[in-house]
Amino acid sequence: MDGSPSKINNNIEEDWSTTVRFAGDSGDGMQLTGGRLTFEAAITGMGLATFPDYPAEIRAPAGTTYGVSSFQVRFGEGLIASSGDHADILVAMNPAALKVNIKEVIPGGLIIIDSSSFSDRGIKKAGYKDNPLENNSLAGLQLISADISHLTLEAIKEFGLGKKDGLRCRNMWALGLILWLFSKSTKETIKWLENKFGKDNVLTKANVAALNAGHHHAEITEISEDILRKVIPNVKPVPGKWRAITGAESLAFGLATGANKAKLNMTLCSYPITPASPIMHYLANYELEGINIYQAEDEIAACCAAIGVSYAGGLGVTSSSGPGISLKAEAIGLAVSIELPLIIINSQRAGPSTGLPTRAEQSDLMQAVYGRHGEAPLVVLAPKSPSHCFEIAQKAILIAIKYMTPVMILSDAYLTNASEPWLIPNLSKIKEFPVSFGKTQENFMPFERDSNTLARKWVIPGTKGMEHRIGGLEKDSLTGNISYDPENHAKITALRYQKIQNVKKELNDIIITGPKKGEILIIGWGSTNGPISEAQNTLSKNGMKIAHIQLSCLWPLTENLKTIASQFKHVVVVEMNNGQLVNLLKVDITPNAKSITQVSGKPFRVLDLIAKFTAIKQLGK
Amino acid sequence: MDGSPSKINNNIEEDWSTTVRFAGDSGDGMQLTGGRLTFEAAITGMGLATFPDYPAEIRAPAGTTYGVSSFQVRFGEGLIASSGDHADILVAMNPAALKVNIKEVIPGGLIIIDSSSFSDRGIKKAGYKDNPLENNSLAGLQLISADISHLTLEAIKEFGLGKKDGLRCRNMWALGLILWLFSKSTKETIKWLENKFGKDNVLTKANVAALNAGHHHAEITEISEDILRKVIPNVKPVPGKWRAITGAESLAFGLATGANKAKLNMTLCSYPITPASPIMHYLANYELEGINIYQAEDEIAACCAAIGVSYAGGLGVTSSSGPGISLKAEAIGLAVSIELPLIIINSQRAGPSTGLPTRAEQSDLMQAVYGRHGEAPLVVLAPKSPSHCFEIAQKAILIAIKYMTPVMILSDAYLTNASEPWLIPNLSKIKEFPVSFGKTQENFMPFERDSNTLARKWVIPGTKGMEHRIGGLEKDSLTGNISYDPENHAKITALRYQKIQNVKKELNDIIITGPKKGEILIIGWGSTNGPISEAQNTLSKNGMKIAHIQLSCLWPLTENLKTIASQFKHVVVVEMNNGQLVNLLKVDITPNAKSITQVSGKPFRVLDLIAKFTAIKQLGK
Amino acid sequence: MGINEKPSQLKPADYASDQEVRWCPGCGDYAILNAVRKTLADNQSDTKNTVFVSGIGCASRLPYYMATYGFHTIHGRAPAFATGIKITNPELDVWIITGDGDSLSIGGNHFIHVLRRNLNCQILLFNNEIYGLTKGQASPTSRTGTVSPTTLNGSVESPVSACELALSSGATFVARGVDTAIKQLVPTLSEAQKHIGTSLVEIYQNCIVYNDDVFKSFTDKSVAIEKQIHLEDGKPMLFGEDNSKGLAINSNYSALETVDLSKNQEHITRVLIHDIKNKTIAYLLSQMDQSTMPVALGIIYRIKKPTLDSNYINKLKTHKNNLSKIMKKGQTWTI
Amino acid sequence: MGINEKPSQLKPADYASDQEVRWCPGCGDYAILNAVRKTLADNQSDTKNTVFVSGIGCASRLPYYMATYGFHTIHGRAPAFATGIKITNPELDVWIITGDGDSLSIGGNHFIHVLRRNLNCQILLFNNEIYGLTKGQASPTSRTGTVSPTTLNGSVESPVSACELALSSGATFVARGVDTAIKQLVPTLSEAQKHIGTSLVEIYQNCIVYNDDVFKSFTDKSVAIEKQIHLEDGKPMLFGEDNSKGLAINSNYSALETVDLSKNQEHITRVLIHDIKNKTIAYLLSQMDQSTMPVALGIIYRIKKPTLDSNYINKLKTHKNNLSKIMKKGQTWTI
Ligand SMILES: Cc1ncc(C[n+]2csc(CCOP(=O)(O)OP(=O)(O)O)c2C)c(N)n1
Ligand SMILES: Cc1ncc(C[n+]2csc(CCOP(=O)(O)OP(=O)(O)O)c2C)c(N)n1
Ligand code: SF4
Ligand code: SF4
Ligand SMILES: [Mg+2]
Ligand SMILES: [Mg+2]
Repeated sequence: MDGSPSKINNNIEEDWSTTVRFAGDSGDGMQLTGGRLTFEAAITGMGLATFPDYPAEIRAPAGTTYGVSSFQVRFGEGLIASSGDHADILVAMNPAALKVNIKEVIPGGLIIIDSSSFSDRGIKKAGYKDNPLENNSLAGLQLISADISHLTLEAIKEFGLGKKDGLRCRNMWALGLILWLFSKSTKETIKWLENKFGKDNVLTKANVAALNAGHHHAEITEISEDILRKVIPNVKPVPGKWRAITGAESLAFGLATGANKAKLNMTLCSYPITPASPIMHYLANYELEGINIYQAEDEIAACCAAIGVSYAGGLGVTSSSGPGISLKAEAIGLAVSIELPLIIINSQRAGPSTGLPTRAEQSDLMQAVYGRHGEAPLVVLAPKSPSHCFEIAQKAILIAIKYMTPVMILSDAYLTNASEPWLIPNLSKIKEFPVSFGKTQENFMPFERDSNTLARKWVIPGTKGMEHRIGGLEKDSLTGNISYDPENHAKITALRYQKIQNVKKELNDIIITGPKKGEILIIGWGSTNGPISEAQNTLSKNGMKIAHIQLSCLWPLTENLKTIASQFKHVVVVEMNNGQLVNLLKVDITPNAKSITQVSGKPFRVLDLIAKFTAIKQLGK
Repeated sequence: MDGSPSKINNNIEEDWSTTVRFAGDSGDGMQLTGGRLTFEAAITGMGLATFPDYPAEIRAPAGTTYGVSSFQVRFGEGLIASSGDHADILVAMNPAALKVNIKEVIPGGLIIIDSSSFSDRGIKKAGYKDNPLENNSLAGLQLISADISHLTLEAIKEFGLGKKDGLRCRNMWALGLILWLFSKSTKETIKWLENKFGKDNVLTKANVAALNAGHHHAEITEISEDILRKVIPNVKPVPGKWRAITGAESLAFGLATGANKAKLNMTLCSYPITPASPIMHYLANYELEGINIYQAEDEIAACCAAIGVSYAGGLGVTSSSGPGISLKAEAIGLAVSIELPLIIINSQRAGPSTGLPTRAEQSDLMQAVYGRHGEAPLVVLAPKSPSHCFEIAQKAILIAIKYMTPVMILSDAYLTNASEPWLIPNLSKIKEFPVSFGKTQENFMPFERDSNTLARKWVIPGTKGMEHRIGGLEKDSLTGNISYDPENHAKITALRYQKIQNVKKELNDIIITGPKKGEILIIGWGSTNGPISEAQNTLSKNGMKIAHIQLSCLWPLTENLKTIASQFKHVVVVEMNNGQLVNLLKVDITPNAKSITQVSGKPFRVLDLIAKFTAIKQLGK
Repeated sequence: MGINEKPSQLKPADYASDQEVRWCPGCGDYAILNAVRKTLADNQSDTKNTVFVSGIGCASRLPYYMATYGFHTIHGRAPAFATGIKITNPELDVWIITGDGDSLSIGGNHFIHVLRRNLNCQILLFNNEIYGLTKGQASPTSRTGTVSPTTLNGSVESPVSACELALSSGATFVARGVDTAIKQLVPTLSEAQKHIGTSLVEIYQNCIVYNDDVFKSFTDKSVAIEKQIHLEDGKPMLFGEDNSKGLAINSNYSALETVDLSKNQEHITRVLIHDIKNKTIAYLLSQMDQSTMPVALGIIYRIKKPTLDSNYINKLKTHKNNLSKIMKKGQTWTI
Repeated sequence: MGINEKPSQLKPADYASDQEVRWCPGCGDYAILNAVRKTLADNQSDTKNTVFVSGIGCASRLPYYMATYGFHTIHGRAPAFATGIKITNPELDVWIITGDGDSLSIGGNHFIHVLRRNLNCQILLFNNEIYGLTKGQASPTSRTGTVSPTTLNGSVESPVSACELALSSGATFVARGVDTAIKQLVPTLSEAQKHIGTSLVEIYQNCIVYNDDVFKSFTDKSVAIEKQIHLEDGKPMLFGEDNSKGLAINSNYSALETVDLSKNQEHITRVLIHDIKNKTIAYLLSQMDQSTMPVALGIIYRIKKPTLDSNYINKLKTHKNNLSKIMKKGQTWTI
């Protein structure tokens, strides 16, 4: 990680953007506060990206570094695809929050702290030897130190909340101050509070009072010019009704939409696991007719139940993360063998084994493609942003039913929780693709195939006269009866392979950003889209001939990638693992591809990517 | 499969060899009969290879094609590495056996049948429309048709066995005839029968009588010159004590030997599955002190128990086949993460899902290398013949304990059951490599590493003062305490990767047969060694500059392979899957490698390989 | 059956598929297959709405032999597949076919949970106390001392009782049959089919190859009458020649014991009346020691409880759901 | 503990590792951790021969907090790891730490089988009737009606009883404790540690975040005496203020019922004497309905049976085995 951020920063002309990070104890409401600021930026039509970061413990003791919860939001004009390498502003509600996050603040950045939390005890609990406010460790940074606790309690004393409840309003005080910094009024947030608690509720009143107090406090505080200029401008994107959406919500909506468009009942069969559970929680919460969830006893049962759902004529979906996906391997192999639709969602987390459950990584790609015994090909898709999850879920369903195949969607912990503005789609404008189940016919052959797709027919129990048997033993390539014939095995293995290759026909969507020919082609996949896009954007503006493809179908790989790649001097594959997609691409597509990887459980920093792309251009490595 | 066998056959000068196939009902004792002929060939010191083929059903009804059991043995001078593409002689005990196996017989070959089984009922049961002996379907073949049933019952009538038991001696009658064809006496088999049942047992007497009757019958039968010339010559290989060994036995012996040499107790923790179970059965049967088996409730528990064994200071081994290996994925990932020795044996079978349990395939290679979530590297080894299993098992143990890592051994259904002559090793000559467990020390760090291997220390419960905790959450790269630190995660991921790369130091054994430079380098792995070696041998003799490497370590891949490969015009990877090793090798080693694959659950035929290699040489494809 | 035929009255043979049955000659599975076909015929089950779901093992081959829908899945997981099927189409009549290894070794967890959830289906557990398909290793129901390729000196583990485990898992229907008493098995299967909830029927099945005669001590014709008790709800628990013996609870309630009525008619007062809803007695019936007591056959326990699938019926109605509205819930803004 | 120190008498604190304990403030796990440390101190367990093996979940973090050997494995599989450990070194004192989800949902199969095999170890099952670590979904022990992120309208499934399931799996030691009654829990754990075989101790544990007060109906100080019965082998089953109530079996043996001795002293004859070997009564004790009956705490059931690991002791002796001889068995030939 060479090249200090500020240096590079100065060389590059950028659109305006700013990054704010809220940090405090899990109980301090930082996620909520961050969400509010996100909304304020969103309604002005700005681009934005967020990065919520939760502690791994359910509820760590207050004031400890491992209990710190943070929420970063970056917004601005132009393309805002990543949540920002560094924070311009850090709100730290206690010493632990400062300690954990201080290294994320850019030189010259602003830090806002609650001075009352910097007691000896608080400082020690955070693992500081001495008071960081006094030992020069914040040199080069701007500091707003206010006794937020005291000021909040003062502001709300008339409402008679106890101290504990009263201090819960500190986050609104901080938000008030931040809103003022961005020249925003408190109006929208007051509306939201009234909506949330009820207009006359004492909680509403106290929170509003704290919010306004923070806002007023900012007016009387001396703040550097540099920060004051960060007025949120009004940029107008596509008109329509917008909302914020996380990847998990977007997948849930996408699945429900896809099932509706296919006219299928759908059941998500799952077993709780971080960070996959929210998809199940959202679907449970929506309570849509024809869209169900089933919490199984384990991941194996969940996958088998999902296959059962599809067997009976519903859309079976199963969702998990690393450990659970590993457990599903055998059942997924059966789904490949019996050729039924199945959607498998992997919200990838970091590390082998239990690893880092709350952190993102892209190290399950090879497993998705190859992680089953036997030749058992399936389709692997990857969404590149929270809103893209919505499209990918639908595409997965379309492919699964058209090709009678399992489709794996590779999401990750970052996509699951990150949110972005989303133009709420008009569902009636989305094309339907209703399934036609096999009907009663003479001479039915369960494994006869459509000559175009090579998919077999989906004939469900209840269909008269079509009674038949399927299973995981090798089967005759037409009748589906058990067959030990060597040639039949070779034939049906080839058919299963070719069927998945045929899915390439659905993949007319390799989108290349930038020139069609040039110095560097970056290939990424999944949640790295943000930082890659920004790095590419910046470097193009500086004159580099750099293009970018964020692959959304990782298996089968489209062949025209080879032609595209041949137009560039360097092909660079960027991913959050030890180099998995690059190894897939080196086979027959781009044998000389270079690889940029990071396996820290954290998203790439744009500046690191810029430095690395520049090095590749200059030094060829 | 172009090029008719006989045509190619005529062009090629070969060492003498012959292939005999016995086929009958499961109850006809064909495996035993084949085993006897194998032994007779073995004691003359010939090269040989066998191919037992069982029906998938436990006990199919008599006379059906799916109940046919067969045993093929090939023996001869010089290199006999494959069990033969085609049979020179087929013994078919009933019409079903004829029907299933007739296509395996070479033009001009000899067929021996029991005429009494060709009743209308028997013919119909086999699915023949009319009598194959009468409809010219055996044209171009030699036929010995004898009423074996009747002749056998006649020969043994004095011993008063019932008809059912009496007919059980038919196989000995057939064996007697075959022995005569090869100019062998019945002496050794009589000795063996006496040993088996006891000298005075009526079964011994009846079987001996049948054997001799078959032998005498042959004398009075007219047999073509062509077959009579197949006298078994006496070739003398390495002197010493020999026995026949199957891959499963060899693995069991190798494991036990390795554990002894490491001075470890060993427990094989497993769950029954075809074709892996024999390894467990053999180890159970040996009843060796310090070598145990544990039959778990499922494969997951088996793998976890094996890890528990290693945790407690034993050598944990787990063994399974496709479906079971898929289930173990999560637990294997934990073993990678906590860095304990573990041996995993995969006796590969054909197909995805349940597939073809009794057939061989090599389609679990990618799963072995990549089939877990996260970056979870381990070592993958593959034995190339039954006797090689013995070496590989020991090597796996050495690597597992030296590098504190799981090692996966990829065997297959063919290796498991096939047998070959084996010079019984002098165990005292094999070097010991005793484990040294970590001892009580100050400042113990559970994840401190040996600077050479990068292995951590193996410190087992019971060691005073060294109490420590391990687990699957990401851990500090020294203390092993839970660590959520991104840089630590990156660091320990790299260490785990590098540790496995270091295993290359153990792999000084890339054996290349043939020229170091030339037209074609064939790379194979596992049980394809036989047919590849023979094809290469034949083509070299015909002047082709063709070399062969049978890789026994599939992960990590040794880099000097690149240098070796660069000396050949074509690199051809041969494997029984859709092209897995070839894809691993195309990454940075041999990007232009060609691929020859077969996914029929059957071993390659030498003649097919010869044709394909020739085509590659001539047409470049 | 062809797609146009509509036999007025289906016979057992009408439930046979065109696939050749492939078990070892003499295997107990044949008799059970016939009982299943007969049961379907007795109840005139509709082949198109019937699904046989199985795991892996000899027993699990059964679906191939039925002219209904059939799904031969993976080892131990049939209940999980059945769950997916029933919550998608609760109308289907789902039969789970499983072996002792399939359901109680690798599949133990799914066995417990399907019973706990009371999915409306039948489980036929073919218990031959051995792994048949993989050539004879000891299973969780194998008796202590069983000699097998993995227990050469006799198994040291204690067997588990399928019925007892089912009861503790919350089963609502627990019954037992045996391959040699098909006349009694058919009505038991018929009741199982009619029960709303998970019906477990453990069927003792002789594996002629790997565990022959393991049930001989109570199936042999010469002893059957003394060593089997066929339970009937509301009837006294009598067995033996002329019903001369009865079952009673012992003094500290820890086990059942046999009372001999031929010696003392008055003991009849101690004989328990079979109360199909009494779980305690069900436990005691399923724990009876085969060496000293008769084997309890027929329906051991049956209660009513809501099923899992009934919860899904209402949720499966329509695709006109209010997704659009839900997407707009919460904070939105218009540009 | 450092490698040279040898405190003559270990205190509970000597069993604490240097890792900070990281459960939610107020979590019941803290009290149980203390009870475990106290038990080890009471029995002067040797830290070097003690191994805590756990699955995944809040409870399963416990091994990190003990100054013994510890192995935090994967979700649901701790019993399988423990089995490998014990058959390799039967001398080790192995404690399995697990949650209700860990042991009864994903780990149900291993739970059954470790009990069936009677591995000599302790299982402490922290039952908070919820998935804690994954933020509050219903678990197999959650009561019907439990509202959670996956059961928004209340769970429709019936909970399983850990003790009942354990009994049917062949458990040889079944006990129960609660995080609010540590004084009784410590001796129970101590007995569990001493028992030779698998000792299951189900410990009701309050999850203050996701299932707060779910056990309040019998743990609340005001009702504890009326709603808990602390069992003692050989003693009558009495509870309540002044031991004025007792447990008796009902007339058809289907359940236990409360008799009020304060109303009629003579009812004492109906009160059961706790016979720790009586499985029927153990079943009834573990099935008691919390809403109408007291909760049974202490040792419910205990019997002796051979352990799995004892079979391995003899086999673990030496490396001088006769492999060489075995290789030469059967047919060989010399050249
Ligand atoms: C995951 C997996 N593990 C193991 C096997 C091998 N296997 C097939 S059937 C079986 C057990 C058969 O026993 P049981 O369930 O009692 O049925 P039976 O053959 O006796 O009817 C086993 C271990 C498999 N097919 N899949
Ligand atoms: C294979 C796998 N599936 C799922 C998870 C996620 N997970 C972790 S703990 C847990 C359940 C926790 O519940 P419980 O066992 O009751 O323990 P508690 O947290 O309540 O103490 C789950 C589902 C996992 N880590 N691994
Ligand atoms: S092995 Fe046993 S259970 Fe299987 S088919 Fe043969 S007799 Fe039946
Ligand atoms: S979530 Fe519940 S069980 Fe877990 S630590 Fe917090 S209070 Fe304890
Ligand atoms: Mg069985
Ligand atoms: Mg819990």
